[in-house]
Amino acid sequence: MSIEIHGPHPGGASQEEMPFAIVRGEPLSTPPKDLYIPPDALEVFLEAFEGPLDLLLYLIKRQNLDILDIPIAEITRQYMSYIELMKDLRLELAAEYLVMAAMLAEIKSRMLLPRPGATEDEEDPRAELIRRLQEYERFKKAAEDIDALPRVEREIFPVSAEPPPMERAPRLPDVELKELLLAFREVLSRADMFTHHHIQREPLSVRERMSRVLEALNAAPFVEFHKLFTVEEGRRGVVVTFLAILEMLKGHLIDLVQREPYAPIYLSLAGKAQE
Amino acid sequence: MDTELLKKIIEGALLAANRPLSLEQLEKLFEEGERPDRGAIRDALKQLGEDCEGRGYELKEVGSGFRFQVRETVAPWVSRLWEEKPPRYTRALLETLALIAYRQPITRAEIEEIRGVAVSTQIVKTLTEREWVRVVGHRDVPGRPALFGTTRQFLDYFNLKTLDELPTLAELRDLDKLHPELDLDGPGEGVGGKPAVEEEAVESTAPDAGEVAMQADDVQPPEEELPRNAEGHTLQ
Amino acid sequence: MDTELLKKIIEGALLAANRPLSLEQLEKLFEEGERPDRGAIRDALKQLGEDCEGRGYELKEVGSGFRFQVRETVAPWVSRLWEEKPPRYTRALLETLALIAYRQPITRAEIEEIRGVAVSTQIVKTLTEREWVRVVGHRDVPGRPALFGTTRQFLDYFNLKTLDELPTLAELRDLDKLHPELDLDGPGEGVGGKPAVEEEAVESTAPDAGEVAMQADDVQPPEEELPRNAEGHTLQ
Repeated sequence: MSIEIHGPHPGGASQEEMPFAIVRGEPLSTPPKDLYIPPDALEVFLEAFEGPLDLLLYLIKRQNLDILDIPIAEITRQYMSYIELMKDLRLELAAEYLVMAAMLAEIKSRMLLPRPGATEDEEDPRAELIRRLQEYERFKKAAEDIDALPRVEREIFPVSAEPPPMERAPRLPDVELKELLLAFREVLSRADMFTHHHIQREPLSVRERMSRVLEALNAAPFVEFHKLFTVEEGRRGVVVTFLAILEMLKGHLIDLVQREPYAPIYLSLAGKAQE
Repeated sequence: MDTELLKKIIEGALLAANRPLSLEQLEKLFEEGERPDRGAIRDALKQLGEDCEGRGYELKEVGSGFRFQVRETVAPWVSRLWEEKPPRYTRALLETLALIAYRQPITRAEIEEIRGVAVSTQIVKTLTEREWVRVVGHRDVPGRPALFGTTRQFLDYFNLKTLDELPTLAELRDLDKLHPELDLDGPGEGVGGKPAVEEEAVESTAPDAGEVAMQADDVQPPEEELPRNAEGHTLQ
Repeated sequence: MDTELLKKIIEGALLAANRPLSLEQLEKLFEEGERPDRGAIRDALKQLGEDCEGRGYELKEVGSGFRFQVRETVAPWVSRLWEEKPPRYTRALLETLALIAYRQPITRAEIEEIRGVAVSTQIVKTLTEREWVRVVGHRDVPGRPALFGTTRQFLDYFNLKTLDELPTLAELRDLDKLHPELDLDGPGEGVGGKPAVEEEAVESTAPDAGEVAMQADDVQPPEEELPRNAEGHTLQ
């Protein structure tokens, strides 16, 4: 069974009624009970929205409704069917969607109550929702406008020329080691690597050695295994080099080649051996 | 200082600097004694802009000053210098940026209120790191939330001289246009697909009442909120 | 293609490229169908060079191609651009550099994954030009992404003999205890002139002590105050 799920049109130009999904060419507004929609597909669909206001705007737009005159009952019904669908598919519902559902339900219930002699200054229960929808819509439009502005890297290319030969070379920024360490700590705490990242346990000397071994392999296509070890470094140096080699094998950075048992082992950059 | 030399110095500095230069920065190229007055620098800039006509680049004034940039007519060829595609920004990021640009200074909570969803930390970080947005202060309420505003670099990046050059924001339409007599909805199928018995109580029975309301002519053309700056800002 | 357009494109490209461009590179700006022959490109370059007379810059042919260069005659003024306080690196650049130092060899994608935001080409370029970072290999996965590592110049600049002299994670956590005067929010402001760990430099030189500490501390939540590792490495 094939299923297509439609997101909002990127340009937002299309306003025609769109079914939720097309199954074997048949438009479908709610999925039959036995239909299995891959949750991934629905997630993709929902991710196309920036939140409940965006979804509501889409529901309004696709029926060519004026925001100022939302038929609350109809919109609520459609909105709730989306929520039901998400529940059926056991998607985690973002709290914002549920809050919006509650708001819609509240507006609807207020509108259903008979109003004895409607007074002039009684506020339309939809007013707050309409205000929010309008407010959101104008910034949604503003975002599109900003995206359409010519910008550096896309349409605008600032130019420069080589500075003239000068007595003193332009000063490069100075960096204190402290700054570097603070930056690293910042990144670590953000990525929460203090607690999770196993690679952090590797001694730095191994990582440094990995770079040095790669450097050697860049200089020559094949390097004999034993040439990477320096006796002068002592046992620790040998272990560090060996760990670096193992780590790089695991990470697909290098290949080991041995033509036959007991023949010399060669290292090469990964992928280079076959060339 | 003779005008030709002044022009050459400014031209050379703008090209060597690799960033926009303000009038103040251009003034500082000269020792106290020889410093031309600001009018002379402005004149030189104007002439440099005119000299560029017919060349592959133009002089442009953006947020943080003056810069030379490739003319848009030859940009399609020049862009082939880079293999990487220019970065694309998500709607969430652009909406957040738009709110900060048009509503600054604004707190994160205020952005979330309008967008109806949480603003991810990642977005704030990206905007800050690109130096488009910065904390311009703190609102004096409990928690002292940060207030965000845009930077000169934001203007530079989007080829703008001032915020006035941003596209105008659509005007909010008037809620008073809602007709109280049209605001009752027709009976729908109820919430969540279940029949809603209570809707029987409503007087309106026309299933299309919503459609009628929908077509009521409330649409107003969006009005311009900010006066658009009529002058172009390219110096030429 | 008409000569004027060709000249404009070449001029725009040479000025935008920020590096010399060879004839081959200039040719590649044009689609197969519209590509001018090499003679036409040479002629355009010659004319562009002549057009520069009397301007603040000139066209030069250097080893790797053609570039515009600001004239030496205006150097005394232009060089004042760099007399102002030197530029500063962004937090993004420092984080990228730190990750390369601690996690090398590492791909750009891996850096991005840890940092959660894209690493700009400019950062990689700046670090490479400063000769602190270089491509040490390629990971054998689709796309064969470059692996970055630090250089000897990096060690020299930061006065380190080996990377082992960088503080361990445990020591990093204690940085603020070591330097209560450090403004952790704004590197640079509180940063003094001395290397980070020096003041508390501990006598022990046991090379593996830091590694042991690192493993032990790995499981601790970052907020926890840990007793400073008594056998930290000296920085010198």
